[in-house]
Amino acid sequence: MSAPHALLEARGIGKSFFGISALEDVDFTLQQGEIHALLGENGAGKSTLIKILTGVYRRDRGTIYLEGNEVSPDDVAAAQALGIGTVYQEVNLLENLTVAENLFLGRQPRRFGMIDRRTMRERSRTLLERYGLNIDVDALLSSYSVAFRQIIAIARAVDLSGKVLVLDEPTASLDANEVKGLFTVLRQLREDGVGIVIITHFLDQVYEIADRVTVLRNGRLVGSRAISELPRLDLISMMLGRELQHITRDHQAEPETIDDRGAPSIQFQNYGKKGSVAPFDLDIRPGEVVGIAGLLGSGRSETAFLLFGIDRADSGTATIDGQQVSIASPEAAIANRFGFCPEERKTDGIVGDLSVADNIVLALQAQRGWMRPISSAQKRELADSFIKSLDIRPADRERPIKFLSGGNQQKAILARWLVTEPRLLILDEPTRGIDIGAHAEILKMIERLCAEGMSLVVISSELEELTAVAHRVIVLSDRRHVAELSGRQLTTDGIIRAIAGTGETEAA
Amino acid sequence: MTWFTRRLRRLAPQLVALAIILGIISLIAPGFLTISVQNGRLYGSLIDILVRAAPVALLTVGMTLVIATRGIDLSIGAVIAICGAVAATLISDGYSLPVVIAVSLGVGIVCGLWNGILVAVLDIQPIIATLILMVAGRGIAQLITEGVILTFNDDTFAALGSGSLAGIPIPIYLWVGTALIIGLLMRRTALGFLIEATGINRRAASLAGVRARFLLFSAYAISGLCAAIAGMIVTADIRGADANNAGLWLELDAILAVVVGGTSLNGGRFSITASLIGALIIQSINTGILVSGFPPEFNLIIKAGIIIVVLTLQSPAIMTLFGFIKATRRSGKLNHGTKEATR
Amino acid sequence: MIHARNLPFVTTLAIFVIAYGLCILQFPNMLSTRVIGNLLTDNAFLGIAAVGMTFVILSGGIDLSVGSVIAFTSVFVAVLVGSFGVHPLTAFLAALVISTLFGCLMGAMIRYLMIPPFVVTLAGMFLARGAAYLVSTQSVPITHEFIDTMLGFYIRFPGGGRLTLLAMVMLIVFAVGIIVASRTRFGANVYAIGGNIQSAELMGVPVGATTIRIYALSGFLSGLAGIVYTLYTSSGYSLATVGVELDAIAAVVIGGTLLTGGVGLIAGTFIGILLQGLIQTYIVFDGTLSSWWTKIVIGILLFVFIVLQRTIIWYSDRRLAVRQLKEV
Amino acid sequence: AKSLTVGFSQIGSESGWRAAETTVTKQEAEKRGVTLKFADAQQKQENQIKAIRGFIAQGVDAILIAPVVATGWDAVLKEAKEEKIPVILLDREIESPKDLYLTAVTSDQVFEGKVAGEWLAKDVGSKDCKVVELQGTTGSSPAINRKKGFEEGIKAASNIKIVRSQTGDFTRTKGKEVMESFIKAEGGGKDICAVYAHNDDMAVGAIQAIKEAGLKPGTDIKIVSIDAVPDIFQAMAKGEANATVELTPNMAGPAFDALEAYLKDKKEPKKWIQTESKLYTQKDDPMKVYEAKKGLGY
Ligand SMILES: Nc1ncnc2c1ncn2[C@@H]1O[C@H](COP(=O)(O)OP(=O)(O)OP(=O)(O)O)[C@@H](O)[C@H]1O
Ligand SMILES: Nc1ncnc2c1ncn2[C@@H]1O[C@H](COP(=O)(O)OP(=O)(O)OP(=O)(O)O)[C@@H](O)[C@H]1O
Ligand SMILES: [Mg+2]
Ligand SMILES: [Mg+2]
Repeated sequence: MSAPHALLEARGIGKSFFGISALEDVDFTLQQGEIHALLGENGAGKSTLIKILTGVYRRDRGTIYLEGNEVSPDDVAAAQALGIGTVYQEVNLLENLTVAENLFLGRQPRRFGMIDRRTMRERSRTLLERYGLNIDVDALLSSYSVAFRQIIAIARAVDLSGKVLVLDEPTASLDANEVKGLFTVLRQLREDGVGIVIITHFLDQVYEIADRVTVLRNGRLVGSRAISELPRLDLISMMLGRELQHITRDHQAEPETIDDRGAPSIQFQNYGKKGSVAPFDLDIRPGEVVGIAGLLGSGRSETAFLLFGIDRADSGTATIDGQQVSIASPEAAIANRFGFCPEERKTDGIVGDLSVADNIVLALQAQRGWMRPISSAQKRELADSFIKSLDIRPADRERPIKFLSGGNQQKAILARWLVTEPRLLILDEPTRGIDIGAHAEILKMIERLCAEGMSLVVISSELEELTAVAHRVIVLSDRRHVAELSGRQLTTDGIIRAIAGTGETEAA
Repeated sequence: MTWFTRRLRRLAPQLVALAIILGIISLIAPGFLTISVQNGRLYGSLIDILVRAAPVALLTVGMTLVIATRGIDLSIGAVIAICGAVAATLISDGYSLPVVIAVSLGVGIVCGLWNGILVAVLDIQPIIATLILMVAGRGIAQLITEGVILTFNDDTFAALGSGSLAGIPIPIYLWVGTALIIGLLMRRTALGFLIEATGINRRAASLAGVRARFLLFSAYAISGLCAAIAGMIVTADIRGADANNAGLWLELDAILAVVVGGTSLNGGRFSITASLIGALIIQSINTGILVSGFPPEFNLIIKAGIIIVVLTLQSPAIMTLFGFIKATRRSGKLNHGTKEATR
Repeated sequence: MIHARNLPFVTTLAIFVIAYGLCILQFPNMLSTRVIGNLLTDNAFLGIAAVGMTFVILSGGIDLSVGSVIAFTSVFVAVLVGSFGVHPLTAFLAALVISTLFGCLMGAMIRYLMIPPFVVTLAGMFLARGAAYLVSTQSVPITHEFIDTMLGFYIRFPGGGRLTLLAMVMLIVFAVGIIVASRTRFGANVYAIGGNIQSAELMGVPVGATTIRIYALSGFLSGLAGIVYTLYTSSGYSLATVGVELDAIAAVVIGGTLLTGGVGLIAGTFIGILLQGLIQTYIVFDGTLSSWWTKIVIGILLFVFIVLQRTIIWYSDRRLAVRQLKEV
Repeated sequence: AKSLTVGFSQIGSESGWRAAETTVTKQEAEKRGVTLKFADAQQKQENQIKAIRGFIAQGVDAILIAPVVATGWDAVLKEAKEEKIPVILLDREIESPKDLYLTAVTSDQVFEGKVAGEWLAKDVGSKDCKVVELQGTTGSSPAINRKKGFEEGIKAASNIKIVRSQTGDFTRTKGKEVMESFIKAEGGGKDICAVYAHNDDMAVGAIQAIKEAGLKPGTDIKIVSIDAVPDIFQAMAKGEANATVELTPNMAGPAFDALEAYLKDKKEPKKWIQTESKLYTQKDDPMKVYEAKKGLGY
């Protein structure tokens, strides 16, 4: 059923920022009733392309056709009017508004010219029910976690996209169940003839849902193929321009090694905070990777906040090398050589207007105190070495970090902590939004760091990732540590069972 | 060399604006640019600008830091009045000069710390936090002087305002010196960098271990300190503390100077030098209006007009256009190597 | 249950009621309808300007030109009516058109030249005051029977107080303001821009048009405040209302609106205005404060209100959070 | 009889003279056993109106107002009249129907300027004289009237010309700054023959500027100003200032006299009680005047 015209077609798109090219001569075609994955490494230009298609950026060159007619949306509102709904990579909703207001901003139902709050509320509820979300739509968005917000953003975009739906990394914060729910909705939309563009770094999901893929590399089009005729390895080499070496920890092979590492050096006993996380015990040995798994809102990030002193514990003790310590603030945590890569990169991580180099040395500088500045030569050296080892692109240390693509920002934040050579590094969703090449790099680096004696706490929604890197996984449910898995138990299934198991006991 | 060209590039818009304004004034008022030596002291309208700029320039230094933290300090005009009143009272009570200076500076710092507490600890928004001292501070100053202009006769203290050293008026030393010390403190230590980080994203900076509160405190304290020095200059200049009028609305001039200097009110990257050039621009406009001989009804409209033109030409929108042109030209140059760029 | 969003408003209201109660305990006369009527009439122009300011602040901006625009409008109207014999209504219309256009212009500079609102409106403040000087430096009285009729129109309360036309205009402006902010798409867009301008843009909010409209609205309301001020004093004076913008900002903030934008209520501003009026009335009733103690006391009370508000909100936020957790 | 309660709405405390007026008013009230309710308007008319309304609501026996501007008082004065509260204006007159207030105790600002002008005309005789003028705050009534009066005073003398006129906002700092630029603009000050300042504070500032430019105030450049605050007498004693026209801070004394007479036997006072505008020159033993004025809270 090929229509006379493609639904959305872009030809020869070109765009440069401050004289540096981000896209060059890119073609992109989306058919009606198709789910089209847009793939590429971090900084390949995916987000830029869709921002051009949806009127956020002005393109330098190229033409866009919607159903055969040339269009040129000047802003997002214009794109929305054309029937293009979008969720951008940095979930853009307004924390100061309620869920319902967010869902209907700019298209509120009206009666006699006034916004009809009641209808808005009801329609919001029905809208979210589709995603199995049963929340108070009159509560402020700020009271919901990233994952909830992502679903809300998707619901909004789906609802206002008559023809085209664009999702830039929609699944980054979602767990398996929610992804499943989302995909059901997407399939439904496909049936209805909507064209869907989806950007993701999860190849499993691509194979699960996409009909076609388009791959970008370094701002250029590599190719566009039907997914059915593209084996996984070919796809990866299309993206990376090379082959990928995969790593996985073989748990069966090394069940003893952890114990060899000796006594736990960092211990939290009966550590907790009322209203945040129930008291828990956690021992971490040098060189150990402790994973934390759980559903959304199970208190994983809150656990990290406690460990790093962002939230102050109101019960329990922390002990390092047998010495009791107080971790009442991030400074105290850093003084004990802890590091923390937060989940919300934009608000908690990057310092947007500062350069990549400044962002990389920030924690080190804070640790040294204001009286001992890092010399610019030293800064340059540190920044360059990490830009190289983490492959941060573009390799320009003076560029303000806000101009980097999401994945590259993530790497810079990681670098910020690695420069401080911490003994315990807490990573909250470290690979979110990171491309598969970098993903592998980061996992490899985690390995290496542990080998050098650093301990890690890794929070991740990707169970494969956890099983791949962690020696031990703690499972959270309802803000409580409910299980601990290691050795042979440590499999994706095991974790899922642990999460579900407690769910059943709760229900009973 | 590249450092120098980069600096020059950052300062170019302000320098050009200053030059144009001075040029225009000298067309209207001949003799404006002449500098002579009289009574062993440099003399001329340009010198006047440098001397008269002292209060605004000093305030600008502190204000730059406060704005870099994403704050604003409306209270400094009132702090000028308070510190002036304190200095005049102490001087007329016969305290020695070092004591007077030390106490006045101390009072300024305390005022700044008060603002710092409201902003950093109580988390009150800077405009409102400093509005409190702006309103109450003038009352406190009047309380000290009991509403009168408190005059004194102490030539050494008066020299802070109208004396000169090696032919150069002392206020110039004071503001240039203060700016230099604080500028070096910011850039030779990591204070400036950490303040910028805090101003851009306080939460992220805190999570990276930056002690945001301490930095906010220091920014507001320095602002209070600068206001104290300005207060002493203003008081010494007229040999009396005029609690009601000293520093009145000067905070607005200081804010304008910072913005004309190109520091964003949204916090972050700052340049004290650029702000100081901004202060000189503002003072040149003020002095220019005085020597031009227009009736006073026109003062405000001329000032507003010039400021709007300067701001428009420096606005991000116009500068991007500029920057864009520069960027393409530079990328052309890159092909030929970097020789030309350093010329 | 009190919605978290309305907490600052409820807090301010409670503080106002308690403060008024304390005043009455000390000066029973303060309960009279006269005082209440005065509170409304005397603050009418400030209230109207503060509604405009609330919209601006809700959008994350600020408008420092308010006081000067009021002064300009008053001189402009007074000169047109007093010296040129123009009918007051025509003069009002002309003044409103000018002040609205002035606001538009500032909005456009903010949006398209990307100069921060603080600076644009600061320049606007100088410009409007300078323009007022050009129109007339002297204070200009107006006498016109139409104006007398307008001023003669009031509703008398028992007890000698009166609800004047000026007070009614302010109440209407507040009512309309509340509806516009909470019930129109424009209002929703204002909150959206104040919450996060980039996100708002990515959600399809017409940021440019809205920004211009916000400042035009503030200009319009400043003009209206100027007209009310002209009626209030039956004259125009170019030195009038210096620093009124700061009073307006303080009222907005006391009313619980965040200067960072996106959070607040127009109704809160109303309470903020009343609270400020109450402080002044109290000081007049007390009648013993010297010039300087007046300033200090105003500062202290401002401080106390804000700290009280913050404490209450912080405390209830915590309780709310704990309660929510228990419910989960 | 029960003691009187009188409300006093003062403009603010912007100058030493104003502070002295407040002090003197409080002293006069105390002397007569009058309870004075004082309200400072911080330079704002709306605050004065609020204060007057507040006084009416409290039911005071009389109201004193030092009005910040001449216009805009009709409505609130009518309210006072309806409540039968007599109102007395201090220090400035207003443009309202005369029946709305009991009386006005003021100086004649135009006349003050005229006295200053006439003194200068007499003092320079037939010599050519270029005058620079330091105006008060643009738009304020003393600035307008004192300018007008001075121009009248020198009208007859065609040899006297105002060459520069700029506002010094009634403050010392601005007075000094403006004078500095006048000196630069007028050939290093040698061409200036006299300074006319709308108040003494600006004159004091101007004197300092002249001294710093290496000229002798009072001799090279004559100084004439208005208000007669203590500091100008010190300058006169040193020969650095030449003449000042007194504006007495005691407006309340005559006001209370008129009020008491009115309340006792309903005797309507004159509508305008004019205070004296006395000229002081260096011959008037400035140090003695200084000592006398020192304690008045200037
Ligand atoms: N506003 C901007 N200003 C300057 N450069 C930009 C801007 N936006 C993007 N870039 C640059 O354009 C390039 C493409 O970025 P883009 O965000 O499109 O990458 P991406 O493919 O979405 O990567 P990721 O998977 O990490 O999200 C990057 O090099 C980035 O640094
Ligand atoms: N059912 C719910 N209703 C409302 N709010 C919830 C619910 N569940 C969680 N939240 C909120 O979401 C936040 C999630 O907590 P936390 O960040 O610890 O979860 P997480 O396990 O780290 O999940 P995520 O993957 O989203 O980070 C909490 O602040 C909580 O207030
Ligand atoms: Mg992207
Ligand atoms: Mg989390």
